Amino acid sequence: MSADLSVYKKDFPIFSRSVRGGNPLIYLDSGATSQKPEVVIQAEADFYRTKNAAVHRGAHLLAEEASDAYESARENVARFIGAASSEVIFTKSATESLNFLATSFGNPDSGIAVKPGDEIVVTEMEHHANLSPWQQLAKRTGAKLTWLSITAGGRLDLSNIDQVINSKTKIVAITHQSNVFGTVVPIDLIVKAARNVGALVVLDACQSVPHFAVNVKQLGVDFLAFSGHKVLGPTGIGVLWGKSELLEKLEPAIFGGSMVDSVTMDGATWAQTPRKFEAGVPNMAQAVGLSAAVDYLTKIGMPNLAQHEHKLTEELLAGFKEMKEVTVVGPLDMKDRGGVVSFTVDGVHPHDVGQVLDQYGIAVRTGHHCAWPLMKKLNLVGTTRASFHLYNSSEDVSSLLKAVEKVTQYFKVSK
Amino acid sequence: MSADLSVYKKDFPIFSRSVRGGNPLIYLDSGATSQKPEVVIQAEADFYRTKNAAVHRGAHLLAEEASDAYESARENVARFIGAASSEVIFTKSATESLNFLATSFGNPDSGIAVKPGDEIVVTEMEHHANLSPWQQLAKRTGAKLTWLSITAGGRLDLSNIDQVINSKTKIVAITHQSNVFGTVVPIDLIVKAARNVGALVVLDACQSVPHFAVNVKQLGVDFLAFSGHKVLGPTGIGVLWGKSELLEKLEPAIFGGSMVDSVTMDGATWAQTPRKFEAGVPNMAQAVGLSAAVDYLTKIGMPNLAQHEHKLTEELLAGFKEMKEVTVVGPLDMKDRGGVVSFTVDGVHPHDVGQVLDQYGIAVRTGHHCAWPLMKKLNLVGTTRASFHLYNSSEDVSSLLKAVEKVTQYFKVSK
Amino acid sequence: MELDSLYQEVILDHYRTPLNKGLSSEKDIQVHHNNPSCGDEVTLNLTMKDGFVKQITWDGVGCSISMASTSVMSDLLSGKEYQQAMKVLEAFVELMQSKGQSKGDEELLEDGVAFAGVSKFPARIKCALLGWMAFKDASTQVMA
Amino acid sequence: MELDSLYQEVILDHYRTPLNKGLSSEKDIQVHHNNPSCGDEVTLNLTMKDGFVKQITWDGVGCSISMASTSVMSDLLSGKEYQQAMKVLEAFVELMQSKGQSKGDEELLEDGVAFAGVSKFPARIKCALLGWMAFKDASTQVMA
Ligand SMILES: Cc1ncc(COP(=O)(O)O)c(C=O)c1O
Ligand SMILES: Cc1ncc(COP(=O)(O)O)c(C=O)c1O
Repeated sequence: MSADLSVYKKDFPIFSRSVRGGNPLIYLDSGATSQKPEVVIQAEADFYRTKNAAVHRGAHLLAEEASDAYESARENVARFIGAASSEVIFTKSATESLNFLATSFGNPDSGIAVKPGDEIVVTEMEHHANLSPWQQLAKRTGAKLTWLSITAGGRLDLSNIDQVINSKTKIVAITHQSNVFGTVVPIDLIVKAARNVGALVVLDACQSVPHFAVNVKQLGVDFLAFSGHKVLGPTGIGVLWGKSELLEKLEPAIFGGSMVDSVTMDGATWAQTPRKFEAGVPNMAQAVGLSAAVDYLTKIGMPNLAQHEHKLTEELLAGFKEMKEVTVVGPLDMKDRGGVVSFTVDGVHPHDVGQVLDQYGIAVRTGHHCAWPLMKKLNLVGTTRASFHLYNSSEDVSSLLKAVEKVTQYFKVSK
Repeated sequence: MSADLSVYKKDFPIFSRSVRGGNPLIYLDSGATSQKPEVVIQAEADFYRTKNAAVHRGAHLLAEEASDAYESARENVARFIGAASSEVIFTKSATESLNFLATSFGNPDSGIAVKPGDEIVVTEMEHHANLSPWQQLAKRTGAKLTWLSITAGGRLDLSNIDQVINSKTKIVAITHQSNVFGTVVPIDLIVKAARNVGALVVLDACQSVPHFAVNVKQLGVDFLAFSGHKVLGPTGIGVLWGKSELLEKLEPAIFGGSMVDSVTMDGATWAQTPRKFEAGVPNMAQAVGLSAAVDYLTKIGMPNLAQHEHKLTEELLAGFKEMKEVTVVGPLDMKDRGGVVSFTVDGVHPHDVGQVLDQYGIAVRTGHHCAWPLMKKLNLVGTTRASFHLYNSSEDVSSLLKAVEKVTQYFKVSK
Repeated sequence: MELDSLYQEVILDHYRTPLNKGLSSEKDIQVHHNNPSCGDEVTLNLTMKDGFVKQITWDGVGCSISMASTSVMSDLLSGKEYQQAMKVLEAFVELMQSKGQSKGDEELLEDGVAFAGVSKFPARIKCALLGWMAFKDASTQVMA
Repeated sequence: MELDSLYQEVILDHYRTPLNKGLSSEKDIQVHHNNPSCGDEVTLNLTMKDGFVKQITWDGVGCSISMASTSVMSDLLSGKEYQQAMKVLEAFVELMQSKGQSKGDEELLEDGVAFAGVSKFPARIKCALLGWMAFKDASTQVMA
């Protein structure tokens, strides 16, 4: 039996509004962004109301309190992913986290820099945020971008892993859970293959950290990125985690105040990690909001959340199995799979599917999900994607199944 | 007579708290970050409570409303600085805005790229955020960084402007108002010199946009950057404005979702400006908060605000003139000067000055103000800086003057 | 239901049985437009003659709105004088921007007025305009 | 006043009349430490002999807390056996982290206990530690 999490829905003020057609909101788009509990909204507001000041700079009490709030947020977020707080860098988003890495690896002054002839490995199911930065890095440095393929069942094809991850491989950048398929990638095998050849592993944890317990030490990866807004936290904040001995070797990606050790007109030296990666007055209120979000999730318990989403996913897959017009894109079983379900409806374009669902108050994502290469590989113009979080329930699943039935009726689909 | 703005102080919830020694808060550190009116805090919170969704992506009503809120914020902020909304890019901070430019100019694929032998001109009074990125760009590209000096009076030395801004000059990156001296720079002369040699002008407007009316068209500059958190807005948001024909020529600085036109495993093409510079799910709530901040300022009237700060600055300078232990660093008269006053107290280190002021509830900034090269030039270890905004009053000035008097007594300074 | 104002029967008909779909072998110009946020794509072949639109053929993948609208456009503008085609196009764009306040000029837009309901769904306006913008691009290039 | 707990008379005395200020010509090692957030700087010359701290001299610019603390440190650690000096250093660091809860071990820290009040002002702790960290760095290098 999974824990009953329905009591938590009331913590999210957005569910008190109604949407199209006067319907209550059924939010199945948490893969894009999650909703926020009131405690997170209040944490941000309280920062502004009671201790707003520029951190690390002022001699006054507010600046002290702001610095303390910001650094406590860092410690708290670090604890949430099993990291040391000096290894946690606050960025604006996972996109920025991944770009920071690609930029730093591209700087010849970095202690670990990508060189011509090096290989950077991604997969065919990466989000653009974990593909484009590496494409650009390869282009800038003369390195080669290669990738692991996917199987027809929406899993990673590991049959040629030892060819793809080879002695030329410098970096393996890979998603933890696919934002299209929901597939959870066997990171242990990836780490093993990378270690064998001395390559570094960068994990895009955007779709994992919000949904199940993630511990950087246990995973054994070298870097990890995720976004605050998908983990019940504010927009405008992301995390980049890296092993400190590696972060120390990287040049910063952006430059400005609060990240220097000394500056002259001719040059500068950098402060220590994590400070050297946080140029400028940081996103303080958002860090404090993110900290409140991970507190909230910790209270609920990540294993409970994972179980809850597992159950809903199972129900949805079972329901879709009964509908001959619906094809699920991605794993059909529950092994190594999270609460993201992509599907197509015969003869109806995803955009039209989404529109009909919207009419019933159901919010889903439609399109290529920022994974165009994957869509092309699958020969699809896009999919409709339902994704879960804590505030969803079995009723949401039934409502979705019923509404998809209406879609097929509305567009007079018959198979 | 300047308008009485004291009625607005109650809009800022932070002033209902007390600080060290049970004193009311006298906040004179707006140069570092400004306080936030409740309308701004509520705008961010309301976004989360009523329309939070990933912009530009979903087919559902929430996504529509979120996109509308985000794009309306862009239009509103554009209007505030006299720009077209397609020319306004939301970043995380002014620091990021300036780094974006330096990165894009450093990309050889950009239509306007910096090349070996080109010169980049800054000034001796830049904030690190408008110095380090250009130092790095020069280093990466083989360009040369040169600079305009400052005079003993804390003004820009324009005597050799035609030598410094010469036919090799590609970019002139300059502050609009010094965050140390309060000096307002004669941008018209800079623009003229740059135009004569075909150079581009990048304006660091961090200390101007929050304090007086700034119109990009009237200034005639090519790019402009400022931070949300200094303009009564949220943390975690900044603005980069650029002329659209120039922005179109620049390669983006970071890569990911929502900024592409198409993507394959081998490469990608970009969406149009401003989208191509906004990779990832953006800082939506912060954009909405910033929009509320500029609405609030517009209601008050930027000329009223400027006049108000002018009066307070005048009072403070007059008060300091009477104190023989105090030396004002920067212009002593009110010509082309804003509400930032740096000063030193004979025999007392700025950090100690700040500590005593803090005891009286007065928050100031002490140290090098992220302008180390300037401090070295001035042979100072740092200064104490008082800076004003809307919520300050003549009483705050008197309190400061009285407390500085106490400083000299406490440390038994005599001249 | 509100949905019916979006998916008029005319639209669904054009979607199921599109006109002028399939690219002609001859053409003055070919353009390719897409909508990066949803992935809809249209390739359009245009032939102009003596200032008249002689032939529009197209191919594409996309939602019902984008495909039906391209079908309607190709039918409506074929045979029209360039200036007149532009006038129709402007009327269609205006209709799309009307936020549900306009019914559209049936004389000018014919089947195009079926898209009036789209203007109430901001996310779909770009779908409805995809083929029209491709035509605008192509014809402007030919006439330049 | 709360301020007096920070600026003890002992501290102001050391600030006005610092001990061992002025760099010696002879040294085993010289280190330079700074505090980027406030700009305080210390250069420290260290001579060790037979496992004892023979001489500490220094120069620097900074606030009263950082200068006085460096003065106290240089006086206190000179002549001490390395392990004993480290013990004193640890006791001082502990005092700084005590958030106003400790008065410090006067036998070990002597004038150093005057800095107990600093521990209530988080922004100043780094100032008080600047010289001590410079010594730690220098002595660790010499003993390595
Ligand atoms: C003149 C000037 N430029 C740039 C900045 C950097 O702004 P931010 O730290 O918000 O990115 C500041 C403020 O710290 C500033 O005062
Ligand atoms: C797998 C994955 N990676 C990266 C991202 C990028 O995250 P953000 O847009 O918050 O930077 C997302 C979400 O959009 C994602 O799902």
